Amino acid sequence: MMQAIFIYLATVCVVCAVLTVSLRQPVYNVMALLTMFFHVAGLYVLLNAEFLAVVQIIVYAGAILVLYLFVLMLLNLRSESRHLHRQWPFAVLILGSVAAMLVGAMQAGGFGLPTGEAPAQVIQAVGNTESIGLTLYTDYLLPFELASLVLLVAMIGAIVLTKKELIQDHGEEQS
Amino acid sequence: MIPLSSYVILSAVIFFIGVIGVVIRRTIIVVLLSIELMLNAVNINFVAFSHYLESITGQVFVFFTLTVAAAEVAVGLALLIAIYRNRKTVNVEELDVMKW
Amino acid sequence: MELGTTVLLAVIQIAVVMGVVLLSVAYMTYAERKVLSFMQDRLGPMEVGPWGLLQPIADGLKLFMKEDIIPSGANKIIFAVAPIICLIPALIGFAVVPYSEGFSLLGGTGGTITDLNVGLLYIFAFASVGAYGVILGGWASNSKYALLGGLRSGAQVISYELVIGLSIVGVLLLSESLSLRAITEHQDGGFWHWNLWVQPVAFVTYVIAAVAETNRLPFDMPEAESELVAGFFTEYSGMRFAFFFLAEYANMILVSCLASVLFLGGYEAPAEFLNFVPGFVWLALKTWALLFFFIWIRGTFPRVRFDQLMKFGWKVLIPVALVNILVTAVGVYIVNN
Amino acid sequence: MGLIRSIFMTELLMGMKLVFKQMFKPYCTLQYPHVRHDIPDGYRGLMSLLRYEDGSERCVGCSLCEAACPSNCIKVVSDEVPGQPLVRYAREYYLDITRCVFCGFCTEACPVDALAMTKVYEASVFDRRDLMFDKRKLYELGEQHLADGKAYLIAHNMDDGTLFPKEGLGDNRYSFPPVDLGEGERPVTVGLTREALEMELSKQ
Repeated sequence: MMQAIFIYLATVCVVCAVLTVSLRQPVYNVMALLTMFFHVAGLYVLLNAEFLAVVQIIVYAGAILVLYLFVLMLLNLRSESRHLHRQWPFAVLILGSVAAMLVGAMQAGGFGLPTGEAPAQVIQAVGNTESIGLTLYTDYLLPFELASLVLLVAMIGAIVLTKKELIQDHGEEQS
Repeated sequence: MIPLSSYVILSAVIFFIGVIGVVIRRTIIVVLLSIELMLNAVNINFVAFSHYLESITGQVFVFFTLTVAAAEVAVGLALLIAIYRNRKTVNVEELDVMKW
Repeated sequence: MELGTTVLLAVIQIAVVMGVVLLSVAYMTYAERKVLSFMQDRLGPMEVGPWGLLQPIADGLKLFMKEDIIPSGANKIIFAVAPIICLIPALIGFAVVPYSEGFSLLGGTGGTITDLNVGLLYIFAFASVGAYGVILGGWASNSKYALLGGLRSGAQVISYELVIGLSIVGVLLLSESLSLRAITEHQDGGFWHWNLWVQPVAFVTYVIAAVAETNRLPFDMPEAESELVAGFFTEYSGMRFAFFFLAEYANMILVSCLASVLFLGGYEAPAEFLNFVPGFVWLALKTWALLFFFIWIRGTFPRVRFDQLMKFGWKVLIPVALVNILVTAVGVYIVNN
Repeated sequence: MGLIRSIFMTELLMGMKLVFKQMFKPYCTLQYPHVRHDIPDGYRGLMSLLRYEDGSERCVGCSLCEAACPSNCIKVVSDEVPGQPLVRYAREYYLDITRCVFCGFCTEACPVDALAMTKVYEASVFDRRDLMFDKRKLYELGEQHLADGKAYLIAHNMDDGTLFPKEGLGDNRYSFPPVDLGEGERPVTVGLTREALEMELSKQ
């Protein structure tokens, strides 16, 4: 049962990933990625991470991809006659090396690592949300605050980059 | 029971597809989408290891990945709009001012 | 419990809940027309059935038998899919709304279709997906009005989802759970134990944001009739139009259900001596009271301008919700220690 | 004070209170096909042609209605009554309802009170050509709504109730409602400016 579900989710994920990079119409790319995000959320549920599954949908599907769609419609991008980069043969070389690196890393790694103190039973007893919260706000408090700083900087950056008047004012001062 | 290796292989495959997308596509927006793919592959790995190594840390790290993804998308799309405004194109090939 | 029994139980509950929800959606359209009419000294639909009671059925039949027009230049696939993307998230949220105290049924427990421990987030996750249907429908129609409506809706839904998310944090701090059943049980014990009295600011911000989130007057920017024809579903007709319509009303019922669970005690009776009335009656009463409130607002206020809408969301509601979180957190900390 | 008011949304609540009160006021809708308005006598509905009591046509084919019609929707074809060279009648009479503005000038213009407006306001048909009324149709309307036509003429002061005499034809043919010119000489007011008129009046 679990295996059948995993195989379904994994297949859809891979197919949608391929569609995301191969389809020509940008809106279709976004839709394929959206489908993939849902199935990744399904994988998280399989791995007993319901909270992350829901957050995945809220953040990725509900915020990030909507922004992509928004920009697509703002710029009114349509599919083009040629959608591959001019240098794609050169790219294949790089990709070959990346693939080799991945295979090598997986060969060398092995999976027999020591286990921690939070098996599935413990997490389920406390509740997924609560255990994440406890770890996040005690052990990882500083990274958490830094992450908020990253978001703040990104927000300011986005506003500065897109605000027309700011760019124009700057240009006038220099000229 | 699904072995950990299947998750890792799945994540590797998705990551690789993401890399392909970044390298071969012309439109910036699809390149950004491919970066999202790669980040998701990383997330799958985090959660899978968190489950099998019985440690919640992996799931906490997914949060930081999410944060980075959100920041990336905000700045990336802002750049995209700024580029489109100035150059009237979003093709990677045509943005060659910095090329030697 | 065996797998077969689990599935059977789930199917029965889904059938019943969906039936009730769809019937409520149908009669919500009727109630809206009637109540608005009474507010305007009119009578509303009177012709089909006694006092027009069969009007929703007639409307539905008419819409489903109409020609399905796909405009030329539209993106056929996305045009066809968008209404369904809009409808499904609106209906799927009802899976976690607890409609009654747990009762035994076929060897399992009923009362909710499924009681997720992240139930609240689950509803928000799917509510955020509903925006796709609107944006894609607007884009795929290949029409200026539809595109503008879709873009406005995208901006509006994203902004106000944030407000909804922030305004419920106070309730979560009080009940220490994301499960809707746990939140309801936390308000056990009658009228004065409802979250409404502890979190009045959160309730007000939630209701305002919910009105905006469901694209209702006075925040119905995406489909402002007088400026954008019908907004994102300008080009839609027949069955697909009906899907959008269903989705809008199902969303309204969902946010009202959620408000009654979060702030008005869900299926709990307002007083001890009223406990003999079954729980789903209380939930339905509270939900319909909120739905009446929605109609009331629609009958009273004129539409706001789009920039006023965004300004109100970002500069008033979000700061108020944040302050509410801060105050609640401090209060909870003081009480707990 | 204003801040407190906007925090508690007093104005909004006042508006909502008003709307809520309005809910319990009686409705003012008329369930139209089942219940109809009581239409006043002066109502200008579809136009009709009237007959004398003995059934002969009132219309003498003078075309004054055609001349008075602001939207040119009336067409009269006048002819002599065969064998009676002094009497004329309308051989054809057309009224284009699609262009009619229901002003009633034609009834005012008619010297023999042959035209009257009925209280019929449901003019919809399935075929547009049915809205081109001919003489037969107009007389039919007049017969069906004779009482309405009479009431219309009385309401518009074109008849003092003596229009449809019991005996004899044409007694009222060229008679108008009597005009009382009053006693003594009247100042000449036609063609004077306003100031001149006031001067004239102040002299008296």
